[in-house]
Amino acid sequence: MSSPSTAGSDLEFVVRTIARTAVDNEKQFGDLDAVAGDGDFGYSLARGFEIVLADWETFDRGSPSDFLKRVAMVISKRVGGTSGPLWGTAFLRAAGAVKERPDLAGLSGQDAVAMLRAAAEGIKVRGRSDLGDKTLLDALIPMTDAVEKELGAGGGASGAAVARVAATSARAAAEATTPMQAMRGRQSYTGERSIGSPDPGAVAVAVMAERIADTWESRG
Amino acid sequence: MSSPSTAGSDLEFVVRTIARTAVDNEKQFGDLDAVAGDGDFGYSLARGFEIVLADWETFDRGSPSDFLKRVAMVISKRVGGTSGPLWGTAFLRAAGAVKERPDLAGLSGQDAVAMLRAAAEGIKVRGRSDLGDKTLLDALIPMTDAVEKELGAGGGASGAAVARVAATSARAAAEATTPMQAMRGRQSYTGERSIGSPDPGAVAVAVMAERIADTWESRG
Amino acid sequence: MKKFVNDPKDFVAEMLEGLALANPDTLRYVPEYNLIMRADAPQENKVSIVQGSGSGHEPSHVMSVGKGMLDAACPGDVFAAPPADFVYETVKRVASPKGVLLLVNNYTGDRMAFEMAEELAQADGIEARTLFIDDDVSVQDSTYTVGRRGVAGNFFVMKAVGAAAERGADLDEVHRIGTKVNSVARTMGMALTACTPPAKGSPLFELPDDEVEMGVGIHGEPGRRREKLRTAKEMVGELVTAVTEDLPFESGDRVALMVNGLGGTPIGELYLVYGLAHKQLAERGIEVHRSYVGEYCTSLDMAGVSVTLVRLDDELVDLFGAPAEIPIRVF
Amino acid sequence: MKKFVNDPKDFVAEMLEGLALANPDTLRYVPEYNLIMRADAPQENKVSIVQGSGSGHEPSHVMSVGKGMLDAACPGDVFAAPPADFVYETVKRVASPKGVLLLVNNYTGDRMAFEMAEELAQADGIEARTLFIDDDVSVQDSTYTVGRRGVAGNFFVMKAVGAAAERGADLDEVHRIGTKVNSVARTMGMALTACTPPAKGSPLFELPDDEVEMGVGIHGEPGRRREKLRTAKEMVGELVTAVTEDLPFESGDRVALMVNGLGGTPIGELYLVYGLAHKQLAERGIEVHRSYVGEYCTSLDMAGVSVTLVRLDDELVDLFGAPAEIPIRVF
Ligand SMILES: Nc1ncnc2c1ncn2[C@@H]1O[C@H](COP(=O)(O)OP(=O)(O)O)[C@@H](O)[C@H]1O
Ligand SMILES: Nc1ncnc2c1ncn2[C@@H]1O[C@H](COP(=O)(O)OP(=O)(O)O)[C@@H](O)[C@H]1O
Ligand SMILES: [Mg+2]
Ligand SMILES: [Mg+2]
Ligand SMILES: [Mg+2]
Ligand SMILES: [Mg+2]
Repeated sequence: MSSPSTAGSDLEFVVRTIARTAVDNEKQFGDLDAVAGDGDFGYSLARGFEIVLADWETFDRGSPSDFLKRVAMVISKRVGGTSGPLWGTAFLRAAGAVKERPDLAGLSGQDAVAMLRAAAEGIKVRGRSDLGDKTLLDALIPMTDAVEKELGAGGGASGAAVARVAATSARAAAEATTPMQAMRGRQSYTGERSIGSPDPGAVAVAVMAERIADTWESRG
Repeated sequence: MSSPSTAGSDLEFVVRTIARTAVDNEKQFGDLDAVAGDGDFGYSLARGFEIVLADWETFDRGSPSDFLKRVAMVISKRVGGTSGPLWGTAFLRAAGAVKERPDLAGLSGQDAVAMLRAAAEGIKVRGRSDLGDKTLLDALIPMTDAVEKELGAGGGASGAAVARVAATSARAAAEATTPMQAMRGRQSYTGERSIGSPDPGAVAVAVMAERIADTWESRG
Repeated sequence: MKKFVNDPKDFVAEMLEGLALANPDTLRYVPEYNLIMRADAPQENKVSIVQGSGSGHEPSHVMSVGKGMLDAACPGDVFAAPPADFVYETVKRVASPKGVLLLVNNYTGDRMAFEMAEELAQADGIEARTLFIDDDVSVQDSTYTVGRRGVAGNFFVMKAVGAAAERGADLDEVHRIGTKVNSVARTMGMALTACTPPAKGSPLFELPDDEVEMGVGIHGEPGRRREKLRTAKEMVGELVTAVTEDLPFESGDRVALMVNGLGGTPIGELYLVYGLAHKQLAERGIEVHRSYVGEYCTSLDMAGVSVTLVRLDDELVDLFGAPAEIPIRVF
Repeated sequence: MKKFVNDPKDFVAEMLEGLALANPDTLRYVPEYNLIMRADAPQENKVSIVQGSGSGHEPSHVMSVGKGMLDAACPGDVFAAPPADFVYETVKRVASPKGVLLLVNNYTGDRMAFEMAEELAQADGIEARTLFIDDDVSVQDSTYTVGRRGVAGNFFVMKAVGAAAERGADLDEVHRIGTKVNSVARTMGMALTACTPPAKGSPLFELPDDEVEMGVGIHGEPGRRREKLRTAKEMVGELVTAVTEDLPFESGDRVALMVNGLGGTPIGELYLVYGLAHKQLAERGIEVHRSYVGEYCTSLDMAGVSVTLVRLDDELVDLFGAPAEIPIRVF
């Protein structure tokens, strides 16, 4: 995968890092899904986000909303499984949350929280799911809460510090899905057997957040 | 398998021992056939000879020929694979070799040789095969030669001694099939890969001859 | 992994290409959207029938496209629902003035993709309606809130709605028939071995040499429980009991009985299983009126079977007996 | 061993019982002689066609009994020719005034059983004639003196003689057609895994995880050689090359192409293989006129495929296209 070298906004950095993480962790994410699911989670995500990376330079960057919509469209159109509709919806709703913002580089911490909240709401509606069902929501929502709290603490938290808080909280939340019983998605068919391993979607959120935090300082 | 307890002639003892050996060695014979064949040799023989044992008491014993014909018929009718026609033919030809003899108990060593020779000829014709093709003929014929020689040596060799000679020669001959390449039967399709393991049919002849020798003194 | 495969990413595309090459007169393959359709679809005076789902269940659904069955199938990757956009493109291509019926096995990913596609198609003025199939009795409704899975029973839905559509029934009528078939179809499956998805390259789960997965899903999802391997008679008895007691099927019922191989079980064993199931049903006073033995809805190379019962009435007997022409044939 | 089986000794009988229960109107099962026959055989004005062989190759031959194909099949135990007596009893039951054609794959046991049965039947005044099938190119005539093996090509012989007999051809004519099909049919197979006979309970041979048996026999007999597992394209290329260069098939030839699964390979992979073979033939200028993808002659649960080519002329195109009705169907 050719890695786009243009320096860009924090938004582009975050999206590109999510995409790269999905592509690089295809096997790990797939193996997690094979424990109680059907093993295709890594494959599905990787196939979609590798197109995001391949088409990266061509995306409309007229506004944050247009940019996120393009990402959402690639994912909705090209990713199957449960993840295609869910992640596509998440990006689409995130786009909606910042549709008033004119400039890719002009997003605030509050905008980030708004995008994450919107994404989570979209996933809930599309997946008929909620916190506690053992899905990626169980990482996404606690992470968003932690980010909001960190920003609200005042003192102008640095981007790096916020990213680190996101990573730490997402990881803890993903690990906390281990004792849960899946109530949605293919894992839920296994009933009690889904207990004892973390939710693949939640782990993916944590791994992505960690990579964002780890590479924040070196972003383009 | 209920073992018929009636005391009988040497002929009945030999046939019954062959049958019991076939039934008792189903697995061993099958495993030998699995090396370069298709693994069913033990199964085929056992299915036929277990009917021989089951129907044992009902067989016509009017003459050695009638008795052997009944055995031949059970085998031809009920045994498939290559072994059914070959072993059925062998018993049928053996019957023909003693058709002048009136009495089951009245057979001589020479009669035994004649029966074995006739059996081998029948197999050759039916199987379009000969000595050296790596088949049961490679045990049967050398064994018959050795028995004939022992009888010809004069001095009225005892039945036990003849049986032992048969066993020893059959075993040596069966082992000598190991370096041969099969030219007939399913093994022959493997070409050079049939080299290095003994022919299952030849081993079966040896195991049967050994059991006859081992139990000769305790026969009914 | 021991499979006939080149690059695993091309597995589905190469399978579809082979299917198209083998059926040049009757099928059309549209590589951009992974879709297989009848060469003569859509037809003005016939409701079009579409089914999609993950790949790996062949002959469901791509090999069930043809006169009297599906007008199109849009498979996703192995065990992954197709992208909504692929479903939408499929619907557009077979859109008939009489409407389009979308058959969907009840899995989250498939539901979402088809619901999104249905909305998009309706926005274009295409009369599209979705029907969910959920015949698998192994997972209990009450315990898990996503509902039951759709498995081999989908064959009977396809066959009945395909036959009705061919005779000119309208969308309401075709939908009614499909709903009815689903309501009287029940299935349970079991695995002797796990399947190996090409992209994963190793078995999806570990099953010890002396254990079976009773109630397995067609994506290798765990079932009711692990059990010891037993005689065919005992294992088939468990499947038959689970299926009959669910609807329930009762003495005097006439049924279609399907013994479906999951991919790695040879047809000889399937007929053995069929004989056992047939006799066990007869003992319950249930009369097998139509029989189906073979592979209908598989799980890649998994060794195992599922047993499906459909309660028949005169309408269904007539529809199931209608002619159909699809790629799966021996001559 | 993971199989659907009760007592392995009953495996064949229980399979046949299931087959008969699933086809009550068209088939008759005679347990004493392991035989499956058309319910309406023999017919006065039709040559009867019989094929027998070991079991474990289903749908060959018991599931190929029906209008336009076989009048009867007499299977032996798994991988063992039937007893001569069973063949004889079968011939007697379907003896028609127009004669009986016996189809036999070229194996020692089968040859002997059928030759004995032919003699016995002729002694009864039944006009019986035997035809040996030997389409497998993997074993070279020159090296081994028992001749080539009969494998999946037997399907085409059955189909052509079945169609000709149905049209009223006499025994000479039916025999001529069968001989001709055999003379233009060539097959080679390969195994990814070994098969497990129920009575043996363990795999017939050991095949390491990264090796395949190229040229395998349908009883698990070793083939040309062990090779490393490669891409589907390369392995199919080797099969296609071996088969085409044997007859040889040449540029301009019209052929029927069969991709036959050996029992454990799912239909999705078979279509992938079909696509590769079809394209490789096209590169050689060989035109595929009829295609066959599925299971026709298996080896229990062995994962693997065979590729069969038959050179067509107008007579064969016509016969292969004739209708037939046998138990293997999906509806
Ligand atoms: N209904 C749902 N709502 C939210 N998230 C879900 C839902 N179903 C599944 N997921 C998430 O998707 C992940 C599995 O994705 P994937 O493997 O693509 O789906 P599939 O079950 O179709 O194979 C789960 O780990 C979970 O985080
Ligand atoms: N043509 C033949 N002539 C003589 N003996 C033969 C011939 N073919 C096979 N045999 C013998 O039969 C044995 C194999 O018997 P069996 O397993 O029943 O046959 P199949 O090859 O049909 O499975 C061989 O070990 C060999 O001793
Ligand atoms: Mg999954
Ligand atoms: Mg054998
Ligand atoms: Mg999936
Ligand atoms: Mg055999």
